[in-house]
Amino acid sequence: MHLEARRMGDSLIVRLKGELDLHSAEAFRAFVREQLAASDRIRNLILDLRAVPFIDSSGVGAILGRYKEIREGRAGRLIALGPRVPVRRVLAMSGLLRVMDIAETQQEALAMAKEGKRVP
Amino acid sequence: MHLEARRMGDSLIVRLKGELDLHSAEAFRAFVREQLAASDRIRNLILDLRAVPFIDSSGVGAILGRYKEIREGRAGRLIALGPRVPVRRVLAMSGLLRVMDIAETQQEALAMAKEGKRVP
Amino acid sequence: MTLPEGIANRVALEFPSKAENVAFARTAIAVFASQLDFTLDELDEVKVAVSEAVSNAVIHAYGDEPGLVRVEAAITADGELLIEIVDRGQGIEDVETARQAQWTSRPEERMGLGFTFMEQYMDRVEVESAPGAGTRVLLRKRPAAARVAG
Amino acid sequence: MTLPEGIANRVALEFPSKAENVAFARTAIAVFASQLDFTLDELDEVKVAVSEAVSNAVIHAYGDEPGLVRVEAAITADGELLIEIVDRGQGIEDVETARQAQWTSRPEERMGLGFTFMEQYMDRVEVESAPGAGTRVLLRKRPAAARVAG
Ligand SMILES: Nc1ncnc2c1ncn2[C@@H]1O[C@H](COP(=O)(O)OP(=O)(O)O)[C@@H](O)[C@H]1O
Ligand SMILES: Nc1ncnc2c1ncn2[C@@H]1O[C@H](COP(=O)(O)OP(=O)(O)O)[C@@H](O)[C@H]1O
Repeated sequence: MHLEARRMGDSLIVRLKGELDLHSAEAFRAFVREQLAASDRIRNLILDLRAVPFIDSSGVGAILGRYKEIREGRAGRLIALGPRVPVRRVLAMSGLLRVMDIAETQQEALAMAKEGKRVP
Repeated sequence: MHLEARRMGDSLIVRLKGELDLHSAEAFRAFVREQLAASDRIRNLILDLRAVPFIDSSGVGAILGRYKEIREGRAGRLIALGPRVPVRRVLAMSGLLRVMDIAETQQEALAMAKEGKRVP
Repeated sequence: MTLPEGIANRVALEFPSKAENVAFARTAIAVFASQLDFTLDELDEVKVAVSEAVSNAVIHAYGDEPGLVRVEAAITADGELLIEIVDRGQGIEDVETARQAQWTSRPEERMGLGFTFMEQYMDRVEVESAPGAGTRVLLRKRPAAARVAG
Repeated sequence: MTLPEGIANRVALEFPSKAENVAFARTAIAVFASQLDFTLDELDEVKVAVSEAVSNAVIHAYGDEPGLVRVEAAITADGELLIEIVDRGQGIEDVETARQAQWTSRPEERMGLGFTFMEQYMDRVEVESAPGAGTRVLLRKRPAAARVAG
């Protein structure tokens, strides 16, 4: 799994590339933690999933874990950017869409982050 | 392996989609034979390899077999259209490029076929 | 070698229970499954189900020392895919409870959705498990096109 | 289960010698190999080499009745990929001759380039064969990046 991060205002955008499963979830978890630790100003987390062809329940669990950190520690919001159809189906089945929004473009994701305060 | 054929003048264009190995070579062989049997007017064979991500020596052998049929039965020419880099390397290693030309576009392939008479 | 009656083809995989090997197992089985007339979406479903069952063997079956995981897949003469995931780990005390959605023995880290995903994406899921002896999960699926046609 | 000394990870595949299973074997081993730092081009080379060795077991080892093919792959602690392709078929009388470029026992259908491609694409190729007992091909390769760095 290849991971990249960028800051835009109070949002952290993490771009994932590769399959998100038990093995890569570990790297993802550590990477996001490190990025969040670097700045108190980050409130929202945008996960760019456009280059993720596969996810399973371990991957979903890793995303849920990041949601909890963002929500509890920073009262922020979690947004998924452009998940592909098979990934979207797994996210829907898992119930994660009840706490996470989906944006189709980065612009839309940033606009959603700005709105803020979605209380699930 | 998915196979499609089209006639353009005295050229038969066969489009291959998928990996060309021991297993798919059998289907390829049968398909081309049937197409050639359908018309005596066909002289040249253009193999559209743009959608072939993988080939091995069994695949090369199947192409060489088609070359022999075209060459001996119809004094025609064999042209490969747009092989990807890994496929091109295998074709080069096998020596097949001594009897087969490479075209980058279908137009180029048809022009080569028209020139005719490459004697290896 | 003769294949058992009613079996058209089969393959077996064996590997230590390491997280790195989950991708290996699901991809290998998906390529094998593509010998049947599955759509790309269905192959993706097979991948998810295998990923769940193999991940369970990696996480839950053995302690810290990795153990052996065996995956066998077969295609029946009438076009059904069978996949068996077997470990010789600690087993499951109460299979019925374990299969319930959101039930997990590790609530801190896991979501308890592994069996749920297997059931959503495969036609049938059978689990045999004995504490101390290990777990065997059998997954079955037919291409939907075949179900409609036949 | 403990892995042998010097081995970081390993997997095994077993399947009947059918042409359909060659794609399964090469893809599975390529996914396993991707645990090392191979480039996509190098993974493609591994795929070709495995495809050749497994195709040979399918075509040459057994008669009309399919036999069992076993492929074992390992990653060593110092980052080398080892792949062993084993059959219990008819074996090769004269390995040295068989390995020569364009030598084949089936000149009508085959090009005799299988061993040549394995040698071109892997760092080392070892062949052990005994008539009547079967053939064992060992392929070895390190990522080029590692060779430069180390
Ligand atoms: N192969 C296995 N060996 C031992 N226990 C298992 C195995 N597979 C599943 N389990 C048990 O069943 C529970 C539910 O499994 P599952 O639905 O996949 O959820 P999760 O893996 O998220 O916990 C696990 O938490 C575990 O206690
Ligand atoms: N696994 C095997 N069992 C028996 N004979 C084999 C095996 N592998 C290779 N051979 C012999 O070695 C020859 C050369 O092999 P190779 O270079 O792969 O060419 P090809 O497969 O095109 O014949 C084969 O023609 C065959 O006689």
